Amino acid sequence: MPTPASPVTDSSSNRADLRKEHIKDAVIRLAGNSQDGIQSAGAFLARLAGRSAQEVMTYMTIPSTISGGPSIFQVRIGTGEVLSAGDEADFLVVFYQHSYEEHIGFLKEGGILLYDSDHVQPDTQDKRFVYVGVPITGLTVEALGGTAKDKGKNIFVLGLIARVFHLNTVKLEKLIQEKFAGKDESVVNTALSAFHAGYAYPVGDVLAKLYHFEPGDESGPPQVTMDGNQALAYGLLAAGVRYGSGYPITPWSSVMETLRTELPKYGGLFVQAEDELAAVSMALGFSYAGNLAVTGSAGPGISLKTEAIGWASMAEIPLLVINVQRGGPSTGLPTNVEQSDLYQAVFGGHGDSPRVVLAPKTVEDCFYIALEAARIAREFSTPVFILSDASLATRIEAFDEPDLPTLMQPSTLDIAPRGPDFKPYPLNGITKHAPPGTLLPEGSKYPVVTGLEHDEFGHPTGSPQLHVDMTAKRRSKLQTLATQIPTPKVYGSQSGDILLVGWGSTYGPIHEAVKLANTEGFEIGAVHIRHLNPLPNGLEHIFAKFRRVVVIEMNDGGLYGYGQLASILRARYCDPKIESLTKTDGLTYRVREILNHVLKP
Amino acid sequence: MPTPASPVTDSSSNRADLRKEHIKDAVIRLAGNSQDGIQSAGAFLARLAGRSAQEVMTYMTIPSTISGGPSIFQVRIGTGEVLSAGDEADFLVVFYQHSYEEHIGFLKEGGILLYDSDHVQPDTQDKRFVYVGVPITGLTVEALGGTAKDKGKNIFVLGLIARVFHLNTVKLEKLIQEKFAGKDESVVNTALSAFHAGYAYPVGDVLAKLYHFEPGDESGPPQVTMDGNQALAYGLLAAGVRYGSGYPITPWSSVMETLRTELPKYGGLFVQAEDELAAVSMALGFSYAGNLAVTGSAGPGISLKTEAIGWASMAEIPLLVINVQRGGPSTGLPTNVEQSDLYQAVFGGHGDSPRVVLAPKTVEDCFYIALEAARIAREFSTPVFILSDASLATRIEAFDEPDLPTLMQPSTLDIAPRGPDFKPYPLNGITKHAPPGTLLPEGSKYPVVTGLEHDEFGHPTGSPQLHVDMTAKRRSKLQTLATQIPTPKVYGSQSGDILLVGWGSTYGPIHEAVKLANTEGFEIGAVHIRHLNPLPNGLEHIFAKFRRVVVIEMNDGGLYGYGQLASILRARYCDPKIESLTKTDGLTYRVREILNHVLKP
Amino acid sequence: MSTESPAAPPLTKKALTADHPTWCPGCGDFAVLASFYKMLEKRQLPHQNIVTLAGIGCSSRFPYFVNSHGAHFIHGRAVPFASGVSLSRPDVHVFLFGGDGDGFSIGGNHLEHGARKNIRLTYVIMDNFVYGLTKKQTSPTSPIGYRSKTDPTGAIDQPVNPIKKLITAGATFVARSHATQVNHMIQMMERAHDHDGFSVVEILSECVEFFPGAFDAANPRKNGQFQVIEEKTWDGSAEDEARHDVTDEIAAYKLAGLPFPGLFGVFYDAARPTKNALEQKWINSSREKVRHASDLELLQASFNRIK
Amino acid sequence: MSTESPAAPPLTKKALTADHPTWCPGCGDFAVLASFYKMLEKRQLPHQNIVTLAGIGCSSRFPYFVNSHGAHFIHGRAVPFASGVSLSRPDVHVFLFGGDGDGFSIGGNHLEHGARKNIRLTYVIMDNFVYGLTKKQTSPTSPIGYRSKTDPTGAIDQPVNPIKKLITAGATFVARSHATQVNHMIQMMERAHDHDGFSVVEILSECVEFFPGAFDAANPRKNGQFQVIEEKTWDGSAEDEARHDVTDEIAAYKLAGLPFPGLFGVFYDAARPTKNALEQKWINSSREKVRHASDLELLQASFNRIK
Ligand SMILES: Cc1ncc(C[n+]2csc(CCOP(=O)(O)OP(=O)(O)O)c2C)c(N)n1
Ligand SMILES: Cc1ncc(C[n+]2csc(CCOP(=O)(O)OP(=O)(O)O)c2C)c(N)n1
Ligand code: SF4
Ligand code: SF4
Ligand SMILES: [Mg+2]
Ligand SMILES: [Mg+2]
Repeated sequence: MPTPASPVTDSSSNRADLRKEHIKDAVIRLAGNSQDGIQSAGAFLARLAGRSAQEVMTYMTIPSTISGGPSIFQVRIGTGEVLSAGDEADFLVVFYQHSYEEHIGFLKEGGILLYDSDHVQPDTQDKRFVYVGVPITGLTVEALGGTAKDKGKNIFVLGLIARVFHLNTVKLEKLIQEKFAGKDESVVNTALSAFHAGYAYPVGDVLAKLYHFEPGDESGPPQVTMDGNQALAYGLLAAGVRYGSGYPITPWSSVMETLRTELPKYGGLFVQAEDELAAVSMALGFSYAGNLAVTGSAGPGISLKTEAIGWASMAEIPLLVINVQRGGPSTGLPTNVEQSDLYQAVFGGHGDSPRVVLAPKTVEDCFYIALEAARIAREFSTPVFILSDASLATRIEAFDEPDLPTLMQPSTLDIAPRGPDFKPYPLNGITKHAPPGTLLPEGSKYPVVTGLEHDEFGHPTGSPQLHVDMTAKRRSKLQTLATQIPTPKVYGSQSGDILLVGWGSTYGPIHEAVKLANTEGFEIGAVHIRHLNPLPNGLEHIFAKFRRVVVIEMNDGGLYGYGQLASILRARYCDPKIESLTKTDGLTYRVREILNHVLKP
Repeated sequence: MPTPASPVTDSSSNRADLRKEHIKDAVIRLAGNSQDGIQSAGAFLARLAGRSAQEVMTYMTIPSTISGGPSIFQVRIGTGEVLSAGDEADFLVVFYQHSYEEHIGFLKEGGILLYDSDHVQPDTQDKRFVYVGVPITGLTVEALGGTAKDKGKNIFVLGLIARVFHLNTVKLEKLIQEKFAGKDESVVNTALSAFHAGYAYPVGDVLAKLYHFEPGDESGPPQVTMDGNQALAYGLLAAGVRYGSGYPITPWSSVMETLRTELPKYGGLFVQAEDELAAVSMALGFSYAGNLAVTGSAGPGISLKTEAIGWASMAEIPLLVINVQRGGPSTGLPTNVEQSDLYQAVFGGHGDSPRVVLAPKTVEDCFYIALEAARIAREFSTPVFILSDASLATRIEAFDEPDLPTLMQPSTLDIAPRGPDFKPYPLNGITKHAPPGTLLPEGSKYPVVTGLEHDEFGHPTGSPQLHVDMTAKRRSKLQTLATQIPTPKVYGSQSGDILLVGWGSTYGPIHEAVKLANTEGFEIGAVHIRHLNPLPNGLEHIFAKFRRVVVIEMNDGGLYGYGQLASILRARYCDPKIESLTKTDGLTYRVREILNHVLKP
Repeated sequence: MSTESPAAPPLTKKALTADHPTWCPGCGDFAVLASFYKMLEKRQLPHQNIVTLAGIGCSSRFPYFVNSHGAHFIHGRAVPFASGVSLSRPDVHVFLFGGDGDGFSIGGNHLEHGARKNIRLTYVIMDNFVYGLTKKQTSPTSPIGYRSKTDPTGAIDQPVNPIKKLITAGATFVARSHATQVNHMIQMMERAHDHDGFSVVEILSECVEFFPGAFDAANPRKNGQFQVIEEKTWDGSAEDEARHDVTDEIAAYKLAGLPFPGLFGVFYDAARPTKNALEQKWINSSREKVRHASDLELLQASFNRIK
Repeated sequence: MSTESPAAPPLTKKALTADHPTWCPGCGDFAVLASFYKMLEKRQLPHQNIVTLAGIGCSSRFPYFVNSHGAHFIHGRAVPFASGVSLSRPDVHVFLFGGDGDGFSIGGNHLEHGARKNIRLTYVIMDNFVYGLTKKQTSPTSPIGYRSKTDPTGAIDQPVNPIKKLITAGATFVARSHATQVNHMIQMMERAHDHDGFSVVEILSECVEFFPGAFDAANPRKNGQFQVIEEKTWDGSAEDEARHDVTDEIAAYKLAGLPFPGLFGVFYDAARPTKNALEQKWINSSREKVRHASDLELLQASFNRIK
């Protein structure tokens, strides 16, 4: 068995001038302070890639101070598949000395350091890198006139980068114009002059070689570029979800802000409630009224919604619950990523209250999983969790524009009269809620939905047999759902040494790791689980094909050494070969981290 | 392998007159309406047994209507071990026709039916039983004079029973006097006349034979008689817990009512808060202030406490959380028993928030587990759950009086000054909270405890390494605790065919089942798990000794066919022989149910 | 959007009656239920568009006893639940029922924000000054000195003044009645239902089991006094001067401060745009801005902006 | 029970200063912090007996910036947490800090019940009319028309009136100040701390990031008017007639109704037994009833009753 590839491309012989001019893939990191607008500069690059049939993935950090403070924005652009934001940078732009010191270690050997020579003095003795100093601050002020101060640095740097990578300036200028459309004329012009100043800078004099991206295949469908929270919101709109209620919390807020702003255009409504208890209750009021509704939050708020979600399970009222996970427990690490809310989503309710739990694997999947979640909630009249996370919420990806005409779901309210045999809680079938306004035949009993145990008509009961039957009714509909979930496909080796099992946003690094390891001859495959409760059937057959099964997740190994999904799989399959790779540093997995662990002899 | 004993003692030859006069054990069920005071009549029998060095266990049902409605009180008295309230009654008292019809099926063949001939007409053609009709209502009214109406029937029946079983009337009269002490003189007299009237009734004329209990061994320590909620409250008092806050909910309320009433005598305080969120927050305020506090509820309220309990894990502030479990989910079955909140107790928090979870096995154990929970909370500065349930809460047992002088814990507030090296969150040790009032050396930083991730001094941090280390710190203290928990002893066969694993109130029926099966030659043993998180170490060695491991619990088998503890054990040990026996009928296990399942060929 | 069918049969007490109440014999809530039936009979609303909602408590079991669409929600959260129904279904009539614990203790904040936002619904609070369903604990309206299982020597906390709380919170219709005064209850419920906004009727409803006689002071049959607020008729007469102006917040607040048993009737009744209307206004203007585009067109346009 | 050591060094600003605030430059909360330091310096409380508590929000980060015992609790639940500290520790001085969202939105019910029970503590609410930490959503005090991320076309819900809410709830000391008026803030905090009961100071504190200029109308330096309430001096003088009687609930309620920016100073200041005192009274009488028996004797006696 070959030894693992050292992810660090070795040898000091490797120098920028040896790099080939035509590249398929580049990782660019901008490091400065959050005021510097590096996010928007990075966003332009991402949007450009989206418009150029290239794949793109971004990564950013938010300072823990309330405003200002160091922050980075990283963008990886690839002609061909981009699965992660990259383990190391090909091109690092630093605005300040602290940015340089903090991030130089992330620059790949032979990588290019572009620094603001007005603020930064790099250690040019370190021969591993190529140094390009540009008086960014000064030149920007010059270009824009003193008034603008050094605002516009970000766009100036965008110009520089456009030059270095021969980016499509026409498309970029268009993006800049669109971005500031509606704003004062002068704003657009200032931005454009900053961009041109950067682009005009003779960087060629200091950089031996400039780069070309191999062109993407523009024949395919157009791409849309957005972050995971936008994708969730748009997915809900496509799913015909027209009502919701929530309360602000990082990193969930932007989902509710988008819905609050967009829904009125669709004749719908999203309400900011006084707290999460009110939010989930109001959402249930919407759903009870016949309008499938969404609520969401991050860990602290989801904890507060626990009781009401239990009511939804018991009363069998559909509901969508979005948890954009962050570091926990308690207030925890509000701006870091973690996958430590899986247990709560699956087991958090008191009593036997089974819940459907789904997790999107990419920004694109955020859109599609919202559609699926709504379908399941409607069909099975039950609460459905979507477990996203801080990394998906804040990162930008470009993906093929969804085919809306075929995907859009209606939002119609069904209050068609019910027949004389209507029962709110039939034991021989799945509950189909009859909202207020539904006419029943004269003399029949209108339904009262309830959180008390009940008979088929919703009357409270203490009958032992009915509690047995109703508990089974609420559980077995999830078992029925399980039979409809396709067994996930295996990526990479279909059998052999190691199977990597992932869920949620670890999809990218895991699959890139498999890809890399396969090229090096390792027999590694991966399955990604989007349906966490109920689990898809048939996983045991996949596990059987591999010698080791390693479940990879961003949470703690817990008391007995197994992560949250790993434990759930072990409980179901009792297969001792199920191992666990976990971490709790609040950062996304690097490809290297995964390979180093699973391939270590 | 012998076939299971049919629990129903067969043959119609078995008749009351064949019964022996001297009995070790009797199950007496009183069936009427909740207004009839059968609970207090039953309670007198329980107290008497307690004072007679006998074991006793009661069982009662509460009607789901708000007041009134059918209800029963069952008392099992034994000279020697009493593990459950009994699968069938030796002696059934029915006040109304509906009581007769509802409960005759519970009477053992050859059992005695005592009925109020003023209200009940039994089918005396059914020769399986012995019929004793007494005009209870009429005679009571006679005895007490019209005014008292039929109030006092319960005490009249108590007299009858005293006669039938040759109970100690002196002790009973004393109990009656104590019960009504402080009340108006006439109340005591009325009660006593009702008792004497019942005792004087010539029941010997209609009953071939009267019974004697074999005397209990009075040489032992005196017994105390109480229900599980009292035992919890007294345990907390013994543990030096002097503060708490809660909100009413069935079946938790009586714990808080007892503490609210008792604590002021101890100089402490229990506050009824406006809701469960306030209750847990106030309890944490007490604990933060240096006074270990208790809060509690049933499922719905515990769900509401989830977020704040997560803060306790993160801020490392000790807290006692009592969950008196009832049928779920949601409002569920407020007056029925279930063990379906284990998942929530262990996994309910968002983020990686490990919690200690204990469950008492008997009423007596409610007292001792409260002591242990407080010790753990103090030593490990972390939230500790006690999972009791509705059956323990409402049933009465007599047990050896605890040796208070050796058990009582101090409630002293520790605000002794701390040294210059004080850290609220040391990485190399367990957090020892310094409450307000604690003096620190001049110039040192006073601690701010927090729900944000933090460094050793409590400063908020986004440092990846610190989150890794602090997550491990919060988890590893539970792993340390695990090493202190003794591996539970095996009851019955030490190895062989079947190991029954139980937790909480199923202790009695499981152990009685093992006892019975062992006498019939089956190789069955049982372990009972009081520490559910962390689990005791060493269980794997016990499991290894048996062919089958059957985990018995009162909750649903869930999506994959395994109960909540069963799943936790399977996840940890990945031992496929761990099976699950569950039920969700809201009733306690009968010995027969267990044996029928585990012994079925 | 109303689904009222022309051929609908008349709404009778019989048609409205459902399960027999599980309340204790003599509980004040029976009369509240009877008054609600009567009010519906008078109003003849489309049967299928009546919805009765509640939290948890004895009083909150109300929906089971009315044959209409209904929901028995969780403790203290019925106001936001009802708000969801009201805001998304202008065609249904939302009636909410609950107790003092459900409404003023655990549910106090939701009550307040619902009132502030003036969400259109009618909320009947059966105030018995005690927690009934959980068998006699102190409630936020229990008077000082009341002996309960959680205040064995008598309650010590100053109780909530429900009417003051409601007025301050922003409820636009605030009335008070007594479960022994059926006609008065019917009147109050009618006016509450007719009011376009967050309308609340607090009804003193005796818990015969745990707080018997609590409201005798206002019960003529127990030789108490049932004193009704005299409302201004604006007839310019001299005596009208002395009468209460239900649109005067300060005056209403003052009246609410009178010692127990206080006054009954309408304390406050003012017009203020409902959240229902304000959100609808925004929805309408948004729909116009997008020229009533179809859902597909709208989402497509959003995508086009991020291509 | 006070652990004040005689040799305690004087309490200086330096001794009270902890981490450098993470607030945005120019945030109004800096001045509130400075005023709090000053107030403590004037009061010279035993350092180890000062406790600063908070929920979640920009303003709620306060405890990190004060070198004293402190706790950063969860969002909206700081009042009951602080109540636990206050009720069990008569020797410590409980100072609570938070924002408008923390206090009036998610925490609104706890605020109210804490006030009703009159729990002894001092609560400073930094009201910036917005959710700061979560970056500009509408708060319960945001004025109608305010454009936030959750009200892109302007807020439509009627805001809470904090002073009215506090008075109605039963807070026994209610004052209002402005973050640009340091001396006034110090005064208000001193009087709040001296008050034996639930004392609240609402301070208009500008969020320069998300609601700049919100309070200029009351900022002389932005040619606004900082109008202070004139309190009765009871000197019997004619002009005193016109002054405000801080014990008059109705008058205070009226004053609170004045249009924005309204008045500043003490609206209400009344004496009512605290829950601390009432519970202590019960504890004392209970201790006497049991003749100050030891814990062991007490529990033993309970057991003897159930033998
Ligand atoms: C979250 C939660 N907490 C507590 C309870 C228990 N509980 C049920 S009703 C009730 C209060 C009842 O009082 P009130 O609202 O005044 O109604 P009443 O019974 O007096 O009519 C309580 C505390 C519950 N069901 N759910
Ligand atoms: C349970 C919960 N819900 C939501 C949040 C997110 N959150 C943090 S602070 C805050 C509101 C801040 O507003 P305010 O209280 O006015 O304080 P400010 O930042 O304006 O000073 C919110 C919604 C949280 N931390 N916890
Ligand atoms: S307990 Fe009181 S409130 Fe409840 S039903 Fe009985 S009388 Fe009515
Ligand atoms: S966001 Fe606003 S409130 Fe928060 S620190 Fe900045 S200026 Fe202050
Ligand atoms: Mg009540
Ligand atoms: Mg604010």
